[in-house]
Amino acid sequence: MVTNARTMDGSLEPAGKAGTWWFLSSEIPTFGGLLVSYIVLRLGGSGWAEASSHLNLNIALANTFLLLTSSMTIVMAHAAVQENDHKRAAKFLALTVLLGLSFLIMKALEYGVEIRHGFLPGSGIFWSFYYGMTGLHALHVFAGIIVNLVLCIQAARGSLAPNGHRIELAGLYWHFVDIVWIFLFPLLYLA
Amino acid sequence: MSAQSRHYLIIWFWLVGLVVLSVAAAWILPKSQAWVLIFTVAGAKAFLVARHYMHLKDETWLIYAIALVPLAFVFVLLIALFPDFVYHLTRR
Amino acid sequence: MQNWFPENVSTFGADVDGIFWLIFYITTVWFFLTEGLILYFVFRYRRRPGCKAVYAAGDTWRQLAWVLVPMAIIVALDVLIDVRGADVWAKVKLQRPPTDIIVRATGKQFNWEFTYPGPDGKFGTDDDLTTDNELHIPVGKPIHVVLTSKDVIHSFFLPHFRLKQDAMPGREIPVWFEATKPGEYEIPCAELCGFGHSGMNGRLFVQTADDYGRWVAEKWPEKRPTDGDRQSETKSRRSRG
Amino acid sequence: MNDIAQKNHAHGNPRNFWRLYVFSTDHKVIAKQYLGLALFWALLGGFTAYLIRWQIAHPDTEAWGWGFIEPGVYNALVTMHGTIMVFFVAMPLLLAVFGNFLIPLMIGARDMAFPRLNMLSVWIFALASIVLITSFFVPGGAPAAGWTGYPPLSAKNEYTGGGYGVDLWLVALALEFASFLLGGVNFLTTAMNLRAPGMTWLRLPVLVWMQLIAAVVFMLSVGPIIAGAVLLLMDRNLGTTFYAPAGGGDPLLWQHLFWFFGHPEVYVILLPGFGIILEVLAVFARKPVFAYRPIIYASMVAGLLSFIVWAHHQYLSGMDPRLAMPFSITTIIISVPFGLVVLSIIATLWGSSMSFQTPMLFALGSLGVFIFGGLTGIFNGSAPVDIYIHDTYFVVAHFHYTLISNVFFAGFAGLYYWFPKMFGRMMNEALGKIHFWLTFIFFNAVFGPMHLVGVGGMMRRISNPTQYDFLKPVEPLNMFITLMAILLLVSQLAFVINFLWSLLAGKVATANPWRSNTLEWTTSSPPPHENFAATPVVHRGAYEYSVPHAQDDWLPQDFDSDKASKAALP
Repeated sequence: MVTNARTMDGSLEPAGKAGTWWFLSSEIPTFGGLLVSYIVLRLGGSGWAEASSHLNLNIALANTFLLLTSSMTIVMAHAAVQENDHKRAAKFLALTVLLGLSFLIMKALEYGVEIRHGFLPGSGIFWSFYYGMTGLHALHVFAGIIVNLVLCIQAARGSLAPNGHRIELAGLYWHFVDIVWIFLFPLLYLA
Repeated sequence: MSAQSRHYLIIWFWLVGLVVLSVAAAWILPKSQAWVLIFTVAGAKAFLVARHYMHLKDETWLIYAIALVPLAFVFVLLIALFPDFVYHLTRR
Repeated sequence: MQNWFPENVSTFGADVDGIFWLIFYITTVWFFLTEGLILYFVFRYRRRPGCKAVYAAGDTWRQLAWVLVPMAIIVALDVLIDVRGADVWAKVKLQRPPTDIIVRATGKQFNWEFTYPGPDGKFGTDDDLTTDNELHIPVGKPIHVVLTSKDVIHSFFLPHFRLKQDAMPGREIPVWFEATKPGEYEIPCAELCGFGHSGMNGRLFVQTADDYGRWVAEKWPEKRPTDGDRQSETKSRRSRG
Repeated sequence: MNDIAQKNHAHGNPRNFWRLYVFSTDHKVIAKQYLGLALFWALLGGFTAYLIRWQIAHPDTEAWGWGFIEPGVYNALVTMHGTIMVFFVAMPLLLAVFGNFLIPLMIGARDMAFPRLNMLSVWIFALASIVLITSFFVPGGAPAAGWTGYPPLSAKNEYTGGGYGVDLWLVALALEFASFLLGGVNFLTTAMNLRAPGMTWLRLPVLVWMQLIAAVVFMLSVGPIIAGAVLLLMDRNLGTTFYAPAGGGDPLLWQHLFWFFGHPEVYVILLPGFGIILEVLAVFARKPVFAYRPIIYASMVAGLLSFIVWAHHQYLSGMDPRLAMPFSITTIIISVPFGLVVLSIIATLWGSSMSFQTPMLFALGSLGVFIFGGLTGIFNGSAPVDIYIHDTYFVVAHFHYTLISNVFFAGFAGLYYWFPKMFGRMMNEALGKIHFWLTFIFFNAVFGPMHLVGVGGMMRRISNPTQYDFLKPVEPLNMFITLMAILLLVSQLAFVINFLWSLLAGKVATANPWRSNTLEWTTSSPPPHENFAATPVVHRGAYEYSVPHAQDDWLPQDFDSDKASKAALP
């Protein structure tokens, strides 16, 4: 009865964390279903590797780097807030937001390049999945950026709850989005 | 810089190193071996992020269950879809 | 209940119905057991002044046996149903007895297109014969039908043969059946396929060997190879109607 | 205790009308908002059912109150009937209404763990409702691709003849899922963190357990269909080819993604229904729930199994036939956990002392009906039998027996039972009994014969059976069913009248009119803004009825026997 003990102390900590994890537990099958569909159709189909070779690996590499780094910066923000240094937390959160934004910008550029080369969502099953998966992922990144931005402002204003618990929750979501990319990157660009 | 921050930084170096490794593998190794390596590396990266950045290492069994049970179901889905789409007896 | 089924005229229809009846008898027994028990309890244990309910929380094995033993029986019956069912499923869907009559059935909004390979037994040659909503087969011979679809998902349903299989665009799904009785039967579509779904209905003519032979002779008269094209055109024109 | 709820209610009970009834964070108000939406949708769903039945019995004649029903419109009606009843009636009623209202009350909490999130989910659901209603009025009309929305039919407008209908339908579903996803997060976190002292996991009322299991099953299964819906939207609007074989996709993919969610969804609806039945039976039979723990474990097993049975909806879909038997086995094995639950419910009745008020009648009716539906499920679960009865009215009859037993009957049992707690007034007993008997008789008269129609081979979703010779024998049955269906719908007036009348002029309810043990009855009816004057302390399980040597035949969960005995001493 681990959780039963928690019943007695009503601090937001366990509630927020449990809630976030439950939310993630429904996000896992969402992307899982997408990845599974991609994998089975690719293994059963043909011409995927050829299509994938038209992707721009360099942009994707840069994006991977950006997202991994943003994951690091947001845990740094969490570490900072645990040491009750909200100013530093705000700095790291701002960094995270910037990294996330540059990820989206790079992604937009990449889309632009592909569309100029005539690779549209309708240009075949690989491109359908490419735009579908990266698009859904980008939406998640966008949502995360907004959350982080709000927390960043709160931390800068010092209006964040002393335990700064929310930064950890935002971090959980942000890391999950990062993990999704960790699998999208090889599936789309390397394989 | 606190011990914790240093720890996070070390994990980050690992992650970056693994990215480089997988890209190198994709260039150097022959396809089949490269794939094995690439996805092992991806798994390792995901593990590092989940365990250290998402603090799974100091979570209770319940959080682990919440994170792992969905993965199990996704795996079931994967297995069940193989006969229909990979072996495709009837697909044109 | 038996007489609600359409008459069965296929070789494996009886097996399918057999499983239906097996399950019917098993479930009927359970139905009367459980519902009867409920009715009895409702009558027997209705509230009476001064008589208190029994405190039985089912927390001892002795009490739990009352639900666990039936569970064991249910498991056994499930196994029985699945084992018997597996054979029938294999017979209908997994094994196909060899045959020389193969027809392609293509679903499209909103009718069935049947294509015969013709005397050369090959599809895509000029002696193919395509008919709309009309399938002629001889009695007592296994028939292979290769199902596909031009647009949406349709379902090839032969109620009198206890056969059903969806026709998928992008897939070629083979099914087989063997008629035991000549006659004219229907081939409805069993999967929602658009506003014309209701009324998408083909005709299956099961003919005696001679009748079928006559039909074949009429569709494929001895032809000179040179003007095969014209022949096939006229054939397909004749087939409309 | 429950600082969370306190934090969120630091300002106490909001005074102004909007914060109190519209944008309220109070789980009780939110539950009532869901109830209103669900009842509205139920009326609409009932009307579609009437039109469908009319067209089947008297094809191409003017339906009273509508006119002629063109085939395209008929498909739209079938589609909307399924969508509405499953996603906009069953789920809000069984999960959102009873879950929101009862979980905090039953575990002794002041409110949900995330009251604002709770408000968000009800408003997302309202938005989903608006979007779905809009689809009736867009050019091309409501979606007509079936409630399962199989592509390619749903993927291209030239196939359905629809316009934006399917797009709006997909958006509405996505929003609805999002709403219940947030709801599930709330349920689970609330039960994990806000249980009153002494309320251990195994003292939770069965209904709470069922709600939690349903929430978990929903949250773990809904992901793939959300992804699938996004893909279908892209196929429709961005020209992608996920489900188009010409472009390398596959229509079968949607069916897998849909049913991977679709079957667990069935149990998401069933389990809370069982919870309601058990709560009501225990109270009116004055007996502890038989085999409380086994019931909970069996429900968990059923929830687990529900993730590996989905392909039994696809035996004939072109799926690899070798997959059929494995899925057939898992499907039929489900009869074991559910059989255990049902037998335990029956065992609860043994040696009891039953009084037959309306909630009890509906609970018993639900049990009786569900057994029939569960047994007919074995026919559908068996792959070979499914070859013949798949996509026939046998299936339709089966899932109406299972779902209506737990939505209609259990739902009504719950409404009649908790109405006093929700609105502070009793419902009319006589009208309630009339409502039950009419519903019970006409329900069986509608869906019992429907099995025969299915055995006769009548396909689902055909608008005109008279077009088929082999369906001639079932035509009289169809007419009979339609007549009974109309009577069934009309007899629901008894409930509507009773509900509205009791709401305004019903007998004022005491705190605990049914002499129940669970915590929601220890506070006033209706409960105050933060539910409990003082957080209750729990001393025992929820079903201590007719305890030997106890002077009364019930022991409320928060009743402190030691203190009481001390007080009894001179």
